[in-house]
Amino acid sequence: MDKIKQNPIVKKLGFNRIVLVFVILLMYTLFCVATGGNFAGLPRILSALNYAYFLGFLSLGVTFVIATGGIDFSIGPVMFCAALISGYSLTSLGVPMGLALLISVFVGFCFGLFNGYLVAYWSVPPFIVSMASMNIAKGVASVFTKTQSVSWPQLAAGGWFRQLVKIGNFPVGLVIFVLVAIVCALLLNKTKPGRYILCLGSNREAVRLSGVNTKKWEMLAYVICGVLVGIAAIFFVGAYTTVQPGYGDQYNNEAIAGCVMGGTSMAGGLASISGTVIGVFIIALLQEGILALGFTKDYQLIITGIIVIVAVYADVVARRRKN
Amino acid sequence: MRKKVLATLMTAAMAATLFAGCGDSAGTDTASAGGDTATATEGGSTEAAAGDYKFEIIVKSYQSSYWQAAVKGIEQEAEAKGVTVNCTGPNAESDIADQVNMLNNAINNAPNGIGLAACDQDACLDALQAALDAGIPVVCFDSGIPNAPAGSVVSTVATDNYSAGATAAENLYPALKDKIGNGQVRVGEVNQEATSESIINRGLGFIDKFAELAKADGYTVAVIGNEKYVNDSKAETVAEADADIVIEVAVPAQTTVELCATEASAIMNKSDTIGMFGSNQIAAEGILTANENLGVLGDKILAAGFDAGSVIKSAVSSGTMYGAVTQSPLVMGITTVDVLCDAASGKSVSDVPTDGYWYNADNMEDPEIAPNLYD
Amino acid sequence: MGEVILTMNDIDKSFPGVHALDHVHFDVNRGEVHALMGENGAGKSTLMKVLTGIYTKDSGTIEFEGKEVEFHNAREAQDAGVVIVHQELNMVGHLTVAQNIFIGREFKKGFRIDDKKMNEEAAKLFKRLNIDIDPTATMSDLTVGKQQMCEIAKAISHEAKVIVFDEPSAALTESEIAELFKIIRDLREQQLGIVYISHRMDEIKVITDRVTVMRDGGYVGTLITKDCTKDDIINMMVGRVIYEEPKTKSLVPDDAPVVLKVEHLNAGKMVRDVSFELRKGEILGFSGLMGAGRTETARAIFGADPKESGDIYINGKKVEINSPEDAVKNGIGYLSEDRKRFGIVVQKTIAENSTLATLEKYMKGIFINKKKENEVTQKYVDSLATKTPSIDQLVVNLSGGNQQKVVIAKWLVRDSEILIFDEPTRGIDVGAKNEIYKLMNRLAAEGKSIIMISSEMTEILRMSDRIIVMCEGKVTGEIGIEEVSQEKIMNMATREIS
Amino acid sequence: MAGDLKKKSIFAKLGGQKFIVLLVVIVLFTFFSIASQDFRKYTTVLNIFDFSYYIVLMAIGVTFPLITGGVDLSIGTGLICYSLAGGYLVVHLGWPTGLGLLVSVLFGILIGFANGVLIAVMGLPPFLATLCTCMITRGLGSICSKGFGISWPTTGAPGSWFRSIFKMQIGGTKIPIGFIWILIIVAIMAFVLNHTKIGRYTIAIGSNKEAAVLSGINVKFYHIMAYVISGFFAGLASIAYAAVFPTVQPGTGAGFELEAIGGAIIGGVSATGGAGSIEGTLIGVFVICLLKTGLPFVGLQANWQQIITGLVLIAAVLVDIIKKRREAK
Repeated sequence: MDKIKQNPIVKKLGFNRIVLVFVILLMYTLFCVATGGNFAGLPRILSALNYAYFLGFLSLGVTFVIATGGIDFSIGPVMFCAALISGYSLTSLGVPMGLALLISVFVGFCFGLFNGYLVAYWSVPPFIVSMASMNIAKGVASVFTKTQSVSWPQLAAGGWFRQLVKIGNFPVGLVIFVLVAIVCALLLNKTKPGRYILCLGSNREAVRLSGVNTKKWEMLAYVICGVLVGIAAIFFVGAYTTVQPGYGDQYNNEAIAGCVMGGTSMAGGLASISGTVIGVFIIALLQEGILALGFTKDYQLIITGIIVIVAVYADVVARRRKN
Repeated sequence: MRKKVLATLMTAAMAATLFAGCGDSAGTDTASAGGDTATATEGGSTEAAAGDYKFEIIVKSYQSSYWQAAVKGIEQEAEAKGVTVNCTGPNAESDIADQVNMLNNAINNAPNGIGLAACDQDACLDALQAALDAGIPVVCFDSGIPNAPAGSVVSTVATDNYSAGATAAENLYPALKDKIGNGQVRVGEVNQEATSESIINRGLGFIDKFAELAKADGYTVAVIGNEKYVNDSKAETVAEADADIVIEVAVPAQTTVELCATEASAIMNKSDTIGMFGSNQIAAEGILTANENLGVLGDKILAAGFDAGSVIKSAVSSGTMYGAVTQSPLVMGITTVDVLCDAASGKSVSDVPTDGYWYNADNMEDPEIAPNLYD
Repeated sequence: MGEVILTMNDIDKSFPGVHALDHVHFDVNRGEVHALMGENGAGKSTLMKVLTGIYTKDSGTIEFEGKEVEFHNAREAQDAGVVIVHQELNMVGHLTVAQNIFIGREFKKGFRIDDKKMNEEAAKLFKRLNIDIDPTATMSDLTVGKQQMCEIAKAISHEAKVIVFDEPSAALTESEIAELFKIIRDLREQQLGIVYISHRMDEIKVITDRVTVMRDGGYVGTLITKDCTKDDIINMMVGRVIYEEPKTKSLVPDDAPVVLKVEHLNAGKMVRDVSFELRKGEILGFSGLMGAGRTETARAIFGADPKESGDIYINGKKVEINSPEDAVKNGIGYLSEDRKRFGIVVQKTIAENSTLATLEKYMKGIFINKKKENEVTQKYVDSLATKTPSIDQLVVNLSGGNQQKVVIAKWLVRDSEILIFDEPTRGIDVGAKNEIYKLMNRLAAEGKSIIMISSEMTEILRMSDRIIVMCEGKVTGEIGIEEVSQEKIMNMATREIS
Repeated sequence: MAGDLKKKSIFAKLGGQKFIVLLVVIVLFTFFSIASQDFRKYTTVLNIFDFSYYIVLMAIGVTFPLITGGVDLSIGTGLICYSLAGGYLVVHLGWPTGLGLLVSVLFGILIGFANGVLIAVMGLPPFLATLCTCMITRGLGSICSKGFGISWPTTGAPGSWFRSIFKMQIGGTKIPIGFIWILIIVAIMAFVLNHTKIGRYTIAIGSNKEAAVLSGINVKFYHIMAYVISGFFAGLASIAYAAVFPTVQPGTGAGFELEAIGGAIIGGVSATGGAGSIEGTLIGVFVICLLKTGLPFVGLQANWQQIITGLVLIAAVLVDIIKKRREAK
C-alpha cells in the first residue's frame, strides 16, 4: 500500500482522489448491474449532471468556508433566495435576462458579505450566523416574491440562460462547472487569498500575528462562497425551472457532504477542490442510482448521512495519528 | 493515511452492500414486485397485453391522507387490471427538484405510461418533452399542466379546482348570510402556499364566488392579505374601510400544519370574523388546530374545509366544521390507471374531470359521498 | 526520612520524532521533598505525566507502596493517592472555587450535589492552609496566583500519599511562596512523599531533601540537597552543552540610537503604565513571574491585543499600531511563547510559513511565484541551519527547535528590525537552545534589536544587555547586565504592589 | 480580597442576560397587546402556550449540548421522526397509545445516544455529526411511516388521552396545564444542571474539557449524557407536537431546531459553551414564540417573522460578544 502511495504519479494525483474516482466507477457499475443495464446511457448521466451542477457550485463555495475552519449552512436557502429574487425581477418586474443573472450572483454576494462580516469582524460563531441568515434568506425571498414560487422561462420563451446548462444534449454546464472548479483550484492553491484562507483555517492566530489582515481574508472566503451560491442558483433554475420560497435547507447537507467526502477537513486548513468535485459527482450519482433502483429519496438521505460520518471519522482518525 | 484510505474503501463497500441488500427487498412503495423488467426499450409496446403493462406513477407527496387514498385507488385498479405500477413521490410537496428527478428517472425506466401529479406546472416541462420524444404517454392527475408540450400529456384526470373552491363558497355563503350586513365582517382563507396551481385555483374560486354572491346581495367586498391572491382575484373589490365583507387571505411561510395554525388563529381571534375556508387538508387542519383553544367554530365562526381525512371528517360530523369539499382521490386513482391502460394500448383518450363534492354532517353517510371520505 | 513509597524504574517513552524519556529512574520516600530538575524539555513533566497515567509508558515499571501499578488515567492515580499539581492551570473557569476543588468527587445528598458542604469543606481547607480565598467566588475572577493556590489546595484535599508539584511557584509572589513552603513542610511532617519540580535553584536549596537531575529525557543522577552546591546541580543539568559565554557587560555601543520607545502603555489589568526604550543592536531581557504581564505587554505593542492608551515611537517617530498588520509594516516581528498556537501554521510547509508575512513580495501577477518563494526559503533554511529533508516538509514534522527557526525565518524574510522573542527556547531541546542563542547574538550584532521575554533566569542572565523586570502589570525595575544578580531580579519581580 | 468578589452588580444579581430577556418578553407582550385588541385574549395566551411546548422541550434538551460547546441539529427532524414512528405503531398497527409514546421517547434517546457516541467517542465535530443524524432521521421518519402523514387519535377518539396531558377542559374553560408541566420540568432540569453531577460536568466539559479530564471525570460518559438528554427531550417534544397538532407530516421538522437553539442562545446560553441556564432558555424561547404568534396580529405576513427571528438571534449573540469584549478590557 505504501509503495503505491510513494509512486510519483499517484502522489501527484493524490491517492485519495484516485480511490474516490474508483468509488465512482464502482458505483456506476453496480447501478448498471443492479438495474439490468438500464442505468447505462446518456439520459441518466444528463439527469445526474443536472443535480451535480447546482450542488457542485454550492459545494465549491462551502469548500472555501470550511477551509477557514468555519461552516455555512445557509447556502441552500440563500441559493433559493437568489433564484427567487432574480427570477421575480425577471418575470414580474421585467428585468432583462442578463441583468437577472447578475442579480442572482449579487444576492449571493450580499449574503456572503453579511455572513463573512459577522463571522470575521464580530466573531459570531459561524453556525449561529448560518442559522440567522438561513431565516433571513427565506424571509427576504418570500417578502420579495409575495410568497409565490417563481418559474424561470423555458428556452423557447426567451430563456436563453438554459443554454448555460445544455445545448441539445451537449452538457455545457459540465464545461462551465469544470472551468469554474479550475479557477477555484487556482484561487485556493496559487494565489494570495487562497494561501491566506488555508493558513488561517489551520491557525488563525499565527497568521494574524504574522501581520496578515485575517478578518479581511476570512470574510473573503464567505464572499466567494456567496458568489458561487449565486451561480448555483442559476444552474438550479436552469435544470429545475421553479423555486419556492421557504425552502432550500435540504441542499445544505448534501453540499457539505460532497465537500467533506472529497477530503476537505472540517477542522479547516486542508481543502481540495478536485476532491469536492469528485465528492459532488458521487452524491449526484448516488441520488440518480437510488431512484433508478426504485427507492425513495429517504434512503439517499440516510446513505449520504452515513457516508459523511465515515468520511469525517476517517479524517479525525488521520489527524489523531498525525498528532 | 492508510486508515483514511481504508475508510474510503469501507464507505464504498458499505454503499455497495446497502444497494445489494436493497436489491432483494421490494421497495416500500412498489405495489407489486418489480422483478420483471419491461422489455420495451423505446416507448410503450402497443401490442403488449394489459398484463404486461408497467406504469410509473409519481404523486406530489405522501404527506396527507388525500394521497394515501389516491395511491390506494391506483394500486387497487392495477391489481384488478393485472398491470404493474410503481408509485413514488417526493418527501414533501415543496421538493420540486426531487420530483423532476423522479420524473426523469421514470422516463428512463421506459414504462408504458406515466401518471403524474405535478408539484409545479413549469418545472416538469423539459421532462415532458423527453417523455414525448421517448413516446411515453403521460397522464396528469390531480393537477394539470397547462403549458405541456403538445401531445405529451394525453389526458388530465383532475377536479376543476376553481369550481371546487367555488362550491365551498356557494355552500358557506348562505349559512353566513344572516351575519352579514350589521357592520363589517371578516371571512378568512388559509392557503398552505401560493405556488401550486390546484391550491391557487381553489383559493381564487372561493374568493371570486363568495364576492359574486355577496355582490348579488348588494354587499361590497375587499380582499386583503397575501398579494398573490389579492392580485389574481377577479372579484370586484372596494377599499378595506368601505367594505361590508373583508376576505383575508393568509399563507404561511412553510407548508406545515403548525404555521397554518398560527396564521389561522390570528384571523380567527379577530372579533369580526364570521367564516373561514381552508383550501386543502393541511390548511383545514390548521384551522381546526387553532380552534382547539379558541373554541369559536360552529357557533361564532363557520368554517369550510377541503379534502377529508380522519381529523376533518370527525370535525364535520361533530359540527365543529360546517362542511368541506372532498374530491374523490380513490376514483381519481382508479381512473388514472384506466386511462393509462387505454393510452398504452393505443386507444385515444381525453381529459377526465373528476368531481368535487360538498359534504357536511347531514350527507356524510350518503352513498354518493361516503366512498370519497377517506381517512 | 521514611521508607520508599514510589519507585519508577527504567521508564521509556517515545513520541513521533522525540525520545522523550530514555530509561529514567526516579523514587520518592515518605516524608521527603524530592526535587526533579532539568532544563526545559529535559523530560520532567513527561515523566510525571507517565506516572499519573496521562501518558502511557512504552516500557519500565512503576511501584507504589510496594506493589507494581499502572494508572490508566488521572482518576485512577488520584484514587490510589498520587496527585499532581499541573504547571498549566487546569481550572473550570465557569465554576466556583469550591466546585473546582471538589470536581469529580462532589459531596452528595441523594442526587443533589451538596454545594453548602463543599463550600464549608473548602473554607476549612483554606483555613488549614492559611489561604484567603472565598470558596464561592467564580474561578475565572481570581488572579493567576490565587488560581494556582486553589490548584494546590485541590491536590492537598485528596487523600494523597504522593503529591507532585510541577513548577508551583512560577506564578506566586514572595509571600505566597512562603505560604506554599509552609504547606509543603506540613505535608512532609505528615509523612507524604512530595515531588517538587522547579527551575529556581534557591527554592531547591530551601525546601528539598534530595535532587534528581534529568537531561535530554535521560536520568543524570540524584544528590542529597544539603550535601551539594548549586554549581553541582547546574553542572549536571547543563552537562555537555557549552553555552554561549555569558555576557558580563552590554555589547551595545553607547551611541546606539533608540529604535523603539514605549510610553505609558496601558492594556487591561496586565499592562499598567509600561514605559521603556529599546536601542539598536540591543537584547533587552524581560523578566518576572508567570502572569506578570510581560507577554501581554509584548502583544499590546505588537497590536495583537487592543490597548487603551500609550504611545509607541519607532526611530523617534510616533506610530499608530492597532493590529499586527500595522506592527509588521513598522518592522516589528513577534515570536510567540506558544509556538504551536501563535507561531507556525503546523499543517503547512516550511516555504508557506516562511513567506507568510511577506507574501506580496513573492507574487507574479495574481499568482504566487513558487520559484522565488522556494529560493528565499532555501536561503534561510541554509543560513539558520534548519534541519529538514526539504522545504516542502510540513512544519508539524519538525522538532521544536527547527520550528522556532522557521518562525525566525519568517521575520527575517520580512526584514524586521525589531524582534520580540517571547520565551524563545520553551520546549526546545538543549542542543538546539544554544543554536537559538547564537542566532540571537548574531542578529543583535547585525543591528537588529531584540526584546527577549524569558522565565528562565539563566537565559536572562546570559543573553541580555539590559533587563526590565515586571510585576503585576507594572515595570518594577531596570538593571544593566553589569550589576545584575538573580536575587535582585527576584526582589523586583515579587515586589508587592499596594 | 475575598470580600471584593462578593460585590456583584445589581444587574448580575437579577440574573444578567436572563433579566434583560425577561424584560424583552414583557415589552413584546405589552406591545402586541396594545397594537392589537385581538391579541389581548385568553385564547391567544392559550395558543402561545400550545405552540411553545414542543419548542420549549427541545430547547431545554439542546441546552445541554450547547453548554458542552456543541450543538444538536438533529432534534427538529428527529422530533417528526419519533412522532411518526410512534404514531405509525398506534394508528396503523393498533398499539396502545401509551406504548406508542414510549417508543417515541425511546427512539429519541437512541438517536441522542448515537449522537453522543459519534461526538464524544469518535470525535466528530458536533454540528457535522448531528447534521448527519438530521438527514438520517429525516429519511427514517419517512420510511417508518411509509411516507404517509400520521394522524394520532383526535380529541375524543379512543386513545386520545395523551392530548389532555397538555390541555385540560374544566367546565367551559381550557386550562393550559402543559405550562405547569413545563415549569416543573424547568425546575427539575435547572436542578439537574446546577446541583447534580450530570449538570456540573456538562458545564465543566464546555468550560475546560482538559481540566475535566485531568480531574478524573469520565468525560466521555457525561459528554454522551448531554446528547442523550437532548434526544430524550426531543422525544418528549415529539409527544407535545403530536398532542397539539392533528397530523404529523414526514419531510418536515427542519427548522424546528433553529427555533429551539435560537431560544436557548437568546436566553443566555453561551454560543461557545460553558455557561447557560434552563430558566434563561425558557424565557428565550418565549421571545421567539411571542414573535411567531404576535407578528401576524400586527399585520405582518409570516415571512417577516423569519427575518425578525434571524435578526433577533444575531442581536442576542452580538450583545453577548460586546459584553465580553468590554469585560476583557
